[in-house]
Amino acid sequence: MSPATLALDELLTWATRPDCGAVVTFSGVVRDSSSAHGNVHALEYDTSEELAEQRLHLIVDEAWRRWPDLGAVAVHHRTGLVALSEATVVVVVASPHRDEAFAAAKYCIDTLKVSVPMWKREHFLGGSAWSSEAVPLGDVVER
Amino acid sequence: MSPATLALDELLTWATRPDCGAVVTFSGVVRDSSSAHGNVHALEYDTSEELAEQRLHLIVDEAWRRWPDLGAVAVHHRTGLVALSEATVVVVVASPHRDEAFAAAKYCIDTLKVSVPMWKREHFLGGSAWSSEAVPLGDVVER
Amino acid sequence: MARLLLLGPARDAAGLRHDEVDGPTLDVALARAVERYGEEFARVLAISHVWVNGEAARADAPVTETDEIAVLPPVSGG
Amino acid sequence: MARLLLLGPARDAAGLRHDEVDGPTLDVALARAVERYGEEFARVLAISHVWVNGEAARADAPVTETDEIAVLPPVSGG
Repeated sequence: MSPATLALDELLTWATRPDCGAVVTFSGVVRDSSSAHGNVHALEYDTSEELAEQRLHLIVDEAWRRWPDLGAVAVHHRTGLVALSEATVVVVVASPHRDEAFAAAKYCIDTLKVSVPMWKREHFLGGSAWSSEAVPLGDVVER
Repeated sequence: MSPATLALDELLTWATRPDCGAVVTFSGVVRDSSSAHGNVHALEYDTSEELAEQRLHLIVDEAWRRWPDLGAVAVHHRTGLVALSEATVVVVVASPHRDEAFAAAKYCIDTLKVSVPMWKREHFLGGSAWSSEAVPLGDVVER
Repeated sequence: MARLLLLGPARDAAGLRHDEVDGPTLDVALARAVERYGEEFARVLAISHVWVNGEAARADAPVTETDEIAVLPPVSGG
Repeated sequence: MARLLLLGPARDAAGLRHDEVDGPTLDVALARAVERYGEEFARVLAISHVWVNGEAARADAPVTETDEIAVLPPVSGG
């Protein structure tokens, strides 16, 4: 969790290691429109960094539990204001083989979307509003 | 197709656009071991650039046919000698939504592995040999 | 007084992010918050999860001075 | 003489990457290549795909001077 620009290239260098033949990344990028508004020029994230980081750690732990061969897993999320075409979240997974790298990266972002306490405010031409795409907070590990 | 180091950060910048909220990348990296050999320190790719590029174009075209909303698709593959921990292939897909970005990136690399005329030679301590993981050449579009 | 943390749309509905509220139990503390902030907050609270000290808590859980009650509306990260 | 392109393990088995071979048809041209390069090449050819001018071709396809015959063993890209 950080308000700083996300440096995917540094994360990639960190994740790349001689025992991992596959590195998959996901970047979530601020789009110019949402299901509710056109002309979106920025997103603003509200959160409790402490609560959100707890959940991000749980997600990474659970990814490692599901795919024990993973070599590296990182999930970074920006806070505060993020401008159009900038990344709000990046996931990086390195693994010996590609199937689990894809599966783990998708698991991380899918689970983040429903289980991390973050709230997205869309700034558009003429105003701003909380995202209409919110979903009830879920657990990282299904009970 | 190129013998030059693959610059994923440049490809990411190229792929990122205001109408695409999701960017997925796959990097195939030289591992220190294969199913046949330990101590692998480099891979060497033999190919006909002309035949391989034809197939890469077919793969990108087919990805766009399957997921028409994609904003950007690129597949770059190195030729010649590639050292340990360097990328031999990168796939970058940008899309409005993440499910199709993951699916298209996975389709591109999975299809590349079985349908592009490339031959990998493993250089290990004491010698080199063609990869034992080769598969019969398949079609890009199933007939 | 327990600490009250109001996030995202809950913060907007209450008009503030941090507050303090008395127990003795979670449901009583939340009822007092609704009294204080009004209908719009009640509407958001109805669709929110509530954590005490970072974990889901039962309505009848006791709330003490060192506890933090977080109101978490439907999320929209990523 | 058609152009013969021998790639990956086919190149190793034949001992060269480019050669020329006479038709008149694809199967005859390939039989001549086997005669020339020997058993190891025959073994690789048996598990290879063969393209003429970048496309799969039938065994009885005619082969002319401007054609390129590519021998493509099982692939291992990526």
